[in-house]
Amino acid sequence: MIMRLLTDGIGEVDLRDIGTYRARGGYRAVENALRRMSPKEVADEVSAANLRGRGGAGFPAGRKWSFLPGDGRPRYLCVNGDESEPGSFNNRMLVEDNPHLLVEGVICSSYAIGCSFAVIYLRGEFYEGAAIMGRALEQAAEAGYVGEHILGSDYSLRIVVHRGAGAYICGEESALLESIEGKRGHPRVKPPFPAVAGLYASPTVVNTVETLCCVPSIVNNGGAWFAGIGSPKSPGTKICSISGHVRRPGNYELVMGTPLRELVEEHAGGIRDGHRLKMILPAGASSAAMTPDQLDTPLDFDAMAAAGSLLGSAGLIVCDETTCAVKVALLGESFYAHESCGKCTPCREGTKWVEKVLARLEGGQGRPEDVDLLKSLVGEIGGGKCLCPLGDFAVTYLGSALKLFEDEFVAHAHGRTCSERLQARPTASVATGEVLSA
Amino acid sequence: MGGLVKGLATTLKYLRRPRATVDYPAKERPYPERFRGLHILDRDAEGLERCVGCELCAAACPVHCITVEAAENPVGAPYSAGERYAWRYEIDLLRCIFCGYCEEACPEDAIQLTPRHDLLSNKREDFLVGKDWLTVPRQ
Amino acid sequence: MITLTIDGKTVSVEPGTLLVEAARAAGRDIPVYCYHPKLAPAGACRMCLVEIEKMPKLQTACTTPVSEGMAVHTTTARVKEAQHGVLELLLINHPLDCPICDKGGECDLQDFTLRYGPPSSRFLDGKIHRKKALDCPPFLVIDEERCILCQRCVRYEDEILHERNIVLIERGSHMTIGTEGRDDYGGYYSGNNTELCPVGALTSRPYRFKSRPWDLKMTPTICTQCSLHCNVRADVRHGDLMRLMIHDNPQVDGGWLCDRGRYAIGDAKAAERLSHPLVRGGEVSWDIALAEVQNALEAGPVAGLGGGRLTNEAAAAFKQICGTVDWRVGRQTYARVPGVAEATPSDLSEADVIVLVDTCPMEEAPILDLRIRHHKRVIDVGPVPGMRVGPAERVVCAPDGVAEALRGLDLSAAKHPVVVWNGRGELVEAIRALGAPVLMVHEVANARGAHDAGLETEGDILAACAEGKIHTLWLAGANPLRSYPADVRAALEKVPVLIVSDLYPTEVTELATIVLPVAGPFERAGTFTNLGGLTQTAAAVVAPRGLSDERIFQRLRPAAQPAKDLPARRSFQGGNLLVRPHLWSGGGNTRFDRTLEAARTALATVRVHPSQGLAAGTHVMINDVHEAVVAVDPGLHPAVVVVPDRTFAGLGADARLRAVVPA
Amino acid sequence: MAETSTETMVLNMGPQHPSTHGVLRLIVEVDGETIVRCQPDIGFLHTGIEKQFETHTWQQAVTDSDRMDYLSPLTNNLGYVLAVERLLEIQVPPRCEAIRVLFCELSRVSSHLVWLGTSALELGAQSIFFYCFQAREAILDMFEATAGVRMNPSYMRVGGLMYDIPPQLPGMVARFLEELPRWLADFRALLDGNPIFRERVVGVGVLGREQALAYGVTGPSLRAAGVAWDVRKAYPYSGYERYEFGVPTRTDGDVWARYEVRMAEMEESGKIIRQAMAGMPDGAWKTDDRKVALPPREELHRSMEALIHHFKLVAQGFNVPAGAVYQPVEGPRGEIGFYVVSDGGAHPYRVRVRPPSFYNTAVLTRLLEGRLLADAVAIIASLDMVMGEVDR
Amino acid sequence: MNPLLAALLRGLLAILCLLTAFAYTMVLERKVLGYFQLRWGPTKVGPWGMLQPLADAVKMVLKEDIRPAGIDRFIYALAPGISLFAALAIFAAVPIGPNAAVTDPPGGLLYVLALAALGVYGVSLGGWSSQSKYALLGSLRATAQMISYELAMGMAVLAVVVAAGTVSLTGVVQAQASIWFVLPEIVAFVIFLICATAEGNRAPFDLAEAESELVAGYHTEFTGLRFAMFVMAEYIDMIVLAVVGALLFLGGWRGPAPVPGFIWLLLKTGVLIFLQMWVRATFPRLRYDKLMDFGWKWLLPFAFLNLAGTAIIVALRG
Repeated sequence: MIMRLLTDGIGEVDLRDIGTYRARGGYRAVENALRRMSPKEVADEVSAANLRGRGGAGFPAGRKWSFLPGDGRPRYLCVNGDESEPGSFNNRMLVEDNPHLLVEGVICSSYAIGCSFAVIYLRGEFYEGAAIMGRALEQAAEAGYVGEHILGSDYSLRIVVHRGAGAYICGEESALLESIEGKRGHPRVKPPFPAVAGLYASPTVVNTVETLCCVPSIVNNGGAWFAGIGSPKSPGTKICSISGHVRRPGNYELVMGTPLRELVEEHAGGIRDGHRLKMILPAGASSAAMTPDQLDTPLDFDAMAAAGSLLGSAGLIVCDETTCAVKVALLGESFYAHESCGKCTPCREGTKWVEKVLARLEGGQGRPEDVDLLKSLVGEIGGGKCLCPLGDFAVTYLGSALKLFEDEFVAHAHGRTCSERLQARPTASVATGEVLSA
Repeated sequence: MGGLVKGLATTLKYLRRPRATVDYPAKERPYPERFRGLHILDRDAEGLERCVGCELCAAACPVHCITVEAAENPVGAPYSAGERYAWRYEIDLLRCIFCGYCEEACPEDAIQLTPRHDLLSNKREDFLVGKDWLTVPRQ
Repeated sequence: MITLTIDGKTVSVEPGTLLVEAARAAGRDIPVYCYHPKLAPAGACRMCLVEIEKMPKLQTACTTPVSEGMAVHTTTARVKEAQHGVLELLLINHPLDCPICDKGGECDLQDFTLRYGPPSSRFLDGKIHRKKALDCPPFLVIDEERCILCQRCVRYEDEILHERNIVLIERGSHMTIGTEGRDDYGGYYSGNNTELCPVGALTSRPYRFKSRPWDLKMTPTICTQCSLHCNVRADVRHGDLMRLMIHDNPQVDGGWLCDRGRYAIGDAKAAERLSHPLVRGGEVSWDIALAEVQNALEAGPVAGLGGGRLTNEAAAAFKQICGTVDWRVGRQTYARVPGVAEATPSDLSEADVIVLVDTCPMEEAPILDLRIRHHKRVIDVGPVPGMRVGPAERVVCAPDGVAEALRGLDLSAAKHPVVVWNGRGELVEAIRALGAPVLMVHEVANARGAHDAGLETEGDILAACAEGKIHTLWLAGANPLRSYPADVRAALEKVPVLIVSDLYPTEVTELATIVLPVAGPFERAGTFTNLGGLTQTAAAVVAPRGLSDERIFQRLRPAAQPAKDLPARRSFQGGNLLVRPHLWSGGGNTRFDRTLEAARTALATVRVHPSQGLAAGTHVMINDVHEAVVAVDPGLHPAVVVVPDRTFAGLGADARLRAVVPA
Repeated sequence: MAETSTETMVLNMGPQHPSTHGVLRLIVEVDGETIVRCQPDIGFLHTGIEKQFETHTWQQAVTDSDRMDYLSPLTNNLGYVLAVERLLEIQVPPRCEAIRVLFCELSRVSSHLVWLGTSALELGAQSIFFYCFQAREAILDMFEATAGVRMNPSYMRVGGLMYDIPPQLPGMVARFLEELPRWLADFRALLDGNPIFRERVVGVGVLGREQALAYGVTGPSLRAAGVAWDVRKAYPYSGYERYEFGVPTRTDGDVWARYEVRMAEMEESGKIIRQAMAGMPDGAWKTDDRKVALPPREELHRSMEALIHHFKLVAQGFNVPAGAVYQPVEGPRGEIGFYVVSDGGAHPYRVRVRPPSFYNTAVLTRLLEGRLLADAVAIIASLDMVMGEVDR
Repeated sequence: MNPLLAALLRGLLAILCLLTAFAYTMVLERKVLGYFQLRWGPTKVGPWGMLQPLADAVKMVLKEDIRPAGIDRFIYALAPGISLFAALAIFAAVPIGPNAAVTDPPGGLLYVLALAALGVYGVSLGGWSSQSKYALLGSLRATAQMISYELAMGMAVLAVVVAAGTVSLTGVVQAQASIWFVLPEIVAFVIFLICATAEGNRAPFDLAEAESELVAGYHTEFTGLRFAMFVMAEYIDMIVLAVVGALLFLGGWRGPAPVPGFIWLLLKTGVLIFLQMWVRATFPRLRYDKLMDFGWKWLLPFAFLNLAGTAIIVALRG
């Protein structure tokens, strides 16, 4: 069920303009929070809303905030706008089309956690987004929502936009912090978690754009209201980016718990003519493939996990039967091999090897033992052996595909390619996040 | 008495058997391919020394009769492929027990035991052979 | 204490201990690549994965601190599988270099592969090839293909050195290490990288292809290149000293070595070493030479200079034989500040304020600097910056204004202040006034031992020589022509008998009546006392060339009365040309073997203040004789020009600097 | 009548004496030609081999084992490698076992041939010595073709062998098996019926069952005293339980009986050799445990893992779990046992060898007393000791 | 010509012949043994190793002359001489043709037997004088052995003497005009052969030097020329006794074909020498006590019986 909580007005009016935004009730949350609520009250409302992180892991934001130790060190809020997951483009829409919502969310959240310096970290390729964000911040500062003594209160906040250098790894929160500090984007050893020692060794909260965009409506309407939307355990809405072999790819903001089938068949218009669904990668290239019989799974964190996959950032990639499971794996692994930060061994070496094997399979030079080799490599790289979860992500799809479509891999391993079938496939690139769009 | 005659008959039989000894060194008996005789240091197809001076042979040698000292290949005129070569390679043949462990150890197939075994001199130092003696001539 | 079980074995360790260390305490070796006890955990190599009960995923032992009641398993099937996997992945792009790799035999990659790794390869798709045998002068050789990216070197640069000589380049499977944008290694501590490196990616040029570890006989001893006396392990093959390795002594070196200490080992094999005793230029036997010495010692007043090279035992014998002896042949006047507490290197770590008094520890005792450079508060007093790396509060003063500047300091708020001083100049009163313990950095290696042995004389021996009051002057490891503040050639020429005992021919052996070749470092055993007053034993690990100093003194009986009526020691005006120690000066040696001479910069550098108007790289002449290159240092006192010590012979107060006209 | 002097004479036989098999020294007290007392003095060939084991890696130490009983080096090889393999708990493939059995039995025949030739020579029969050596030549040729060396092949390895058998070996074995009965028949023709020979050996040097057992005598000497003890049957190793062969025994315990037993043993060995060759399994000839056996050479140029294992195994060797085992094998001279102790390191901590010759030498004292000097030669020869093994 | 001078010249010629014969018998033995033993024998010096004796002679002369401490120098020096002298001197009375002998006394056979027994003095004294236990044992054995076999040999020869009716060797040969004594006196022939071998200390009766037991027996301590003399004595003994055997039993120089008698004798001698070598190649050595047993308990009674039988037959015929 579509519910436009975050996307309200996008495509209809120019929300980049602070005037338009305010005219539609924008920045009401800032005023509500700063004028009428204590920081703790705001935090409590967010906790009550059971707002779960939209970045992928679904960790409740309120609880994350509660971990910050009060030991006199400065606190930081970092907005994770490093949306690099192939198939995911919902944050980009928010940053580019509704920047003030994010600014408002950042202000409310910063206020709630007692932070006076917030960083909006945007993916390097969001050149335009960063410019839009910068303009929005200027407007907000002019309007007095950002800066010293906001709305005349004691509360001061500086927000800066930090653009990355184009590394997938910087979507991982500790690598993001390293990147902000000017270092090589490598994940840090945890513990300590950012909440304890994050940016410049100080308590830091890292939340995704979409998560923070939910905060204004929680502040305005109360946590209980938000908690009542959608699934009880994963309340609120989720902007789902859907791409691939569907008739109407794009972003759809749905109430949590909406069945997958509704998204694919109603909102996205179903599979393109004359074809049938083969699989869905519900959270971009990093997720286990789902088959047509799983179409009734509700789109929320727990149900998706129970179905053996994950909701993640809800970047759904839909593939019809013309798609070669091996080719999809190869595109994915090429991406991971290219994007591996190189810090830890399994991800750095393993992804490259897997890519080489898959390239061979795809090119018809497969060997019969390759399927077993791939299975074993999935075990060597995945299963929590890497420093950060990206190592696991790198082989999640491959692992599921090796189970679901083993016959295709075996066929490739015996030198048979499915190039004829792929002739029909339109050109696409996984790496840019616009997968298989028909 | 019969036993004595039988014995005499037996030895008489051998009188006409072919001789077992060979008129060495005028003639030599054939040696099998695997014969573990004197060592050589081989060259590769390009004529470079196979030995890279890794010293594994010296480590494998149970009697420590091999001494290897390595150095960096001169730029432009390398002795061996790669960075490293043996500037000194000595075998004390008097100590050598011809066990073949060096040959087994060599990862480059450089040191090999050949069927050659004419080891003769009345000077001790002649048995301390170096690279010039060991290395096969360039083709 | 926290108690946990590792493979069923109960062990108690301090809170905060990492599992890998706890396992070591329990007698279990967990394989590690990126982990190093002196570096912060990185969790990068994933080699140390272990199974912890109640944790679903395997954990890295190098990043997980112990907790009470933890039950850890290091040999379960899952752990083995993980180790197997990591090794397989590390090996896929590793070149087939074992036979030519210097690390072969002491390589962690080899060892762990044999112990935990797969026996055969499944990888058949071509390896990634990178640059090999990249020279990184002066001492490193980088092999990018062999690197397993544990980042120990990079982290060492970051955490220990605060320098960035070796960095990570590129990303993912193309990531490698290198000197970004440079082709050499800029620092003084490159050698430690070769030991940190668990594989053969960083190897050292001097040790290149020299030996295999199983051929080495390893003996712990000490380095006597500077006055710190870092502990080393001397590795000897077939009687030749092949290399020095770290032999951690937390009190002294904290487990690091500087490049001079590590690589100045060629003395034993140096071709230019003195080989025979010489009497008036002719080669003689030891018996004759020592008889000549004996005669000379009995013929008139005797004096001796030197002590930096001498062991404590030899110094005592030297004093006994010559009577009038002094170790102060350079610019240093004091080995201890009278009436002030002595600090030790460990005190630096405890100190809250460190005052550098016109001293540059990085040049004078490099490993000491590693304790200072990341210190919170360092006050650096003097015309020349003493801190090269790391933050410091600079108190810039004129060369003769150091005492003045010191009087301006107030250390009363500090709980543990430590003053670091190199004993030069008339600063004793000012330093005593600071009221803090003093750590002396000595110009010569065993100054402290010589001082304790009483190698100090009121008055200036060389002045007495110039006045003809000394009949026999013995230089034991001293070259006054290079290190004495004034030109003393005339004084030396005036001495009827000049005895020089040294390793190498030098300017003074040219003048000497009797030259005695002596055993060098690692050739003779004895004790040395370091700058913190710690006496340690040096071992003889190679056969001596010549006799050791001690042996020479032993063969002579105690001799003549000390000469009397020496004039008071002259003090020298610094002018604006300051001679300062650098890494390759000082210690006990008068010079180095050729390999190291070559490793040094071809042209010496003089440092000038920007206000002098000289551009960096300008060639200048000193005294119209010595050529040097200008480096511009804004940290200097404007009126000061710094010349590296011991590079030029006979630089006195009247030395002049002349710039060659830039084109 | 004048008193005849009964003074005895002490005769020093050896250590360099034509009949003392290497360097055994016998201090013999003779009354005329009759031996009153005999005291063997050993140690002249003390080489420190047991100690030398400790300085070598487990694999290098194979070369040490060769050099004790240099007449059957491969049996020693086998005893040692079996002991280490037991410590390592590794199994070698069936082909390897069969090859080991083949070569051990060839060694036994070879050793017995040397015994026969030298014994006969010492009794003064010259030609048979040459015939025995000529017969043995075929065996040495096989060693040479297989391991490259005739005398101390060091052919066995912990975990397998140095090489597989060469293609020409089966033909060589077949030819040898054809020739062996003919040789044996000739030897018997020369000796069996010869009254001089029989007089020299029958009833000479009788070693009784009890005495043999008390002295720890093993091998043919024990079996000639009527005890059917053979390690190959009692504690089969290397697959001996799969072979059909007899354990020849005699009951007289004299030199003749020992001669008979050894002659029969050569025939039995022939049977084992035939079975080993006929039933030679295909497949691997060394263990696939790459932590012990060197990787195949062809992998060295492409597999990093193989190169590392090769490098480490060659340079520093493998570690063997701490522990101790005793591994006996039936050598030509009796039970040769290796007591191997590991402290978990890359070198043996201790290797103690139970050399059958040592025990066989010990009994000499008893056997020689009261016999003639000429019998001493026959008895020493019949006990067939190798001093390299006694002294180690 | 002065008969004495002529005899001396003949003697010298005989000695030269014997020495040459010794040299080549030795080569022959080494060759024959070699062939029995699948070897070549000497091949290196001269064609087919024929110059080997020369090399050996040079070697022997050049060898260090060792005299052990504490020996009886005179006897030590004398002993090899006795042996060689005895061996050479026998030949003085041995005819090699109808009128070809150094001297052919009527009682030549007695002279031969006497001198053959003399050789053992050299062996005994040599062993005794060299202050070595092995040598002493060797010489004791030689002495005992000589006594044991001398009698049997004498009786065997006596049978021939009885049959021939003369003690002249020429006479004995002439007595075999119709039939060689080897046939009627086969027992004597065998006993003679055995005893001759034993006299010569040759295998299987080489107890006196029994290498594997006594190292080298009586000549353990002898080197160089002295040793060579013992060896020469042994070989010359063998040759001479073979000649005597041929004369006594094989009809001497008589032969069916018209070839010179000398050749016949040479052939027959050769056969007897070869027989000795063949035996040497085949049989083990007897044990000392068995040797005595054999000599006293078997050979002597048989020889006696044979003699008695011969005597009876001759008496009956005569």
